[in-house]
Amino acid sequence: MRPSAPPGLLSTAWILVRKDLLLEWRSRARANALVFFALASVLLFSFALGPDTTFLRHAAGGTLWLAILLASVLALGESFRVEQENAALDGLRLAPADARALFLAKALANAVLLVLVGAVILPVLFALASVDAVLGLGRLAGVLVLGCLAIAAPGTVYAAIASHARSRDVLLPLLLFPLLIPAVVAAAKATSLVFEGDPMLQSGSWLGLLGAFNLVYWSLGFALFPRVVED
Amino acid sequence: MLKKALIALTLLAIGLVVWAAWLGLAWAPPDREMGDVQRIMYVHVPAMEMSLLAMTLNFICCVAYLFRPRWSTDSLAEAFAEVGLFFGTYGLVLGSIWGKPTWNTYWTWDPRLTAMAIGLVSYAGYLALRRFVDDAERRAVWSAVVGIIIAVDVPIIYLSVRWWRSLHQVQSSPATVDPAMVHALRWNFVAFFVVFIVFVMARYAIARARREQEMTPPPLVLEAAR
Amino acid sequence: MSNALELHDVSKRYGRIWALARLSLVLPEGQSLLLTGHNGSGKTTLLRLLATLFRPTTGRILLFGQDAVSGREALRPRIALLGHHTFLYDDLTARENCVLLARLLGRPAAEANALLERLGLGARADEAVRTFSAGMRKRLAIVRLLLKRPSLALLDEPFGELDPAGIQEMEHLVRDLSQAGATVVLATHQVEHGQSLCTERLHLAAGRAAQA
Amino acid sequence: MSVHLFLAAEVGRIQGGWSFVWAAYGVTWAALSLYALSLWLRRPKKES
Repeated sequence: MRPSAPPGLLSTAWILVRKDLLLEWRSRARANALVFFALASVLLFSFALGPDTTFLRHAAGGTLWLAILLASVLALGESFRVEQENAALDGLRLAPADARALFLAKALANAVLLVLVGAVILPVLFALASVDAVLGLGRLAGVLVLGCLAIAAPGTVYAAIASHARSRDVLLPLLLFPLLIPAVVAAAKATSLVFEGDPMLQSGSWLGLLGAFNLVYWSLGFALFPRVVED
Repeated sequence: MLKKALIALTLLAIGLVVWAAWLGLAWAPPDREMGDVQRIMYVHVPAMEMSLLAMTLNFICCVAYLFRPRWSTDSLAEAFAEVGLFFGTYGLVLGSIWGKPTWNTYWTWDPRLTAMAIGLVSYAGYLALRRFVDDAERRAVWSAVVGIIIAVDVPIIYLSVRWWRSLHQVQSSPATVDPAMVHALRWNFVAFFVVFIVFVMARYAIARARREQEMTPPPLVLEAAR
Repeated sequence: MSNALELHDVSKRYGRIWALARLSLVLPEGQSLLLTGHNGSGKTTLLRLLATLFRPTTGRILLFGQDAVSGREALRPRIALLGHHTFLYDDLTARENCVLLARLLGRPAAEANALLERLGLGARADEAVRTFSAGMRKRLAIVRLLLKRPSLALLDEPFGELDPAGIQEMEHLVRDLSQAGATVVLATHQVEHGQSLCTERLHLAAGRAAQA
Repeated sequence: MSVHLFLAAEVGRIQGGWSFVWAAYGVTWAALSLYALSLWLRRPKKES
């Protein structure tokens, strides 16, 4: 009576990623709002940090990643609010879908959204801070993707926890920001080097730190996320 | 019985702290370069070490809870987190007080101090999470998860801050330490360790009492059992 | 022929409240249990425990001979819960919700489409669930339940939000499930509908077994 | 021990050291007693 063969971990994750991306597409009004929020943050930082373009050029890396960080808090919170409607997350657990696949799918979908936000901000930043990708767009794209992945992994675990706690809008950033400092420092430094050239070849160490951060928190999230959703 | 042990330890702690303070303030010699200002070390260093010790023990309790859930482990994790936050916070204040005369500024982005400061904000988040989750069992599991995530992050923060800082000033290390100073420092370490134990025991009792009060089964159920 | 479900001295506590207190129960496979009791008597908690949504505070639950906590990964494909929550994504269409579940179960999408037609949702299958009425959402939840072909069907107040025609269909559905050999646990405070459908009965009061 | 004192030259000694030292020890003792007080106030009332 049971001819079906349920999909394995990775194919389940792939099914769920497509579901999450479809959900983001369907609610793209929210994604658009997120992008404009990030743009507003970039403008805010540029005005706050003063009109001196040489300083702005130096601070461009930091500006980009602060904007993405602020946007990530909204994106992560939103990604689990959707799951709480009609207890959809419980529905997935009972489908059954392996909680680790749930983590991979949700973290990847959030990372994709953040990369899109970053991609939209960058041209504006090029104009505002009069910077250019000296080390090439490829390196810049690499830093953007690695940085967004580094935010999405622990962010997804924290968003799942915060979504069930009281005053979640305070709790998520309070937990996430201190944790992400190494990732944001590394991403901002690597981005600045792309903008201003890397005479002393430091970007290798920053990208290494960013990669190590990703490795640690994707594996830690993969191992701990089931404990968060499975009661 | 526990109450008597706590009182005895408290008295011991007070005696040791006073004795160690005397060692640090009067008995130990002043530092050749920094002079008497260096005496702040005798309270700053133990505070930092107690904070690091507390964070490590919190991490161990969090991991232990995930393998074998027990209320004692959960309450112990909570106690270590708060005591660690306490020692780290005033330890940082001492660090910046010490920084003023030696580096002429209250804050120098010294990798150890900065990593500790970020770690403390993380543990403040950990304690906030424990207050914002009502269900005791969920709170225990989730704070264990968060405790592990934070503890893994502290060394990474230290590394990234040191690289980030190395782009500016060279890191300053304290002058060679006189054996008498080491003696005074060791006694201060012992004194603050006893204080640490007293605080953890007291805070653990508070956490256990809250758990008991939160979870005592109504008598209705117990009658049915007989 | 192991029992479909066995409860050994099961209790579930939320903070200070015992939602379920020392409940023991055995239900052979293929039987159907009518679960009655006022609101807050523990009906929903019991169903969610049987659905392996969370673990009991004390005691053990055996489903088809397996422990409900340690064996939940293996048990979940065989269990379906029709609860207060519909498990649906409002932003997705009815078809997308059902096809998603079909894929997670390794079933062909056609099966989901066929069930949508059968439950009279074919016409609006490509509209977002957000636009659906409560009754239609219940039908969609029934499609999800049938898609799993459950061995254990847990129905929490299935007659709620349904018009008389819908209630008849629901009774028809429960009979179909029983005939297909599934074990059914039906929780309701509308006893008159459930009576004729179920072979056994359990009345709950304040989380404990009691006389009706 | 005494040889060390002989070598201690005034050069390089930071002036006004003691004000910072007392500040630091003051902060330490204040913090310890305040936290001890808060633990006492939050202690479990009835000894179970």
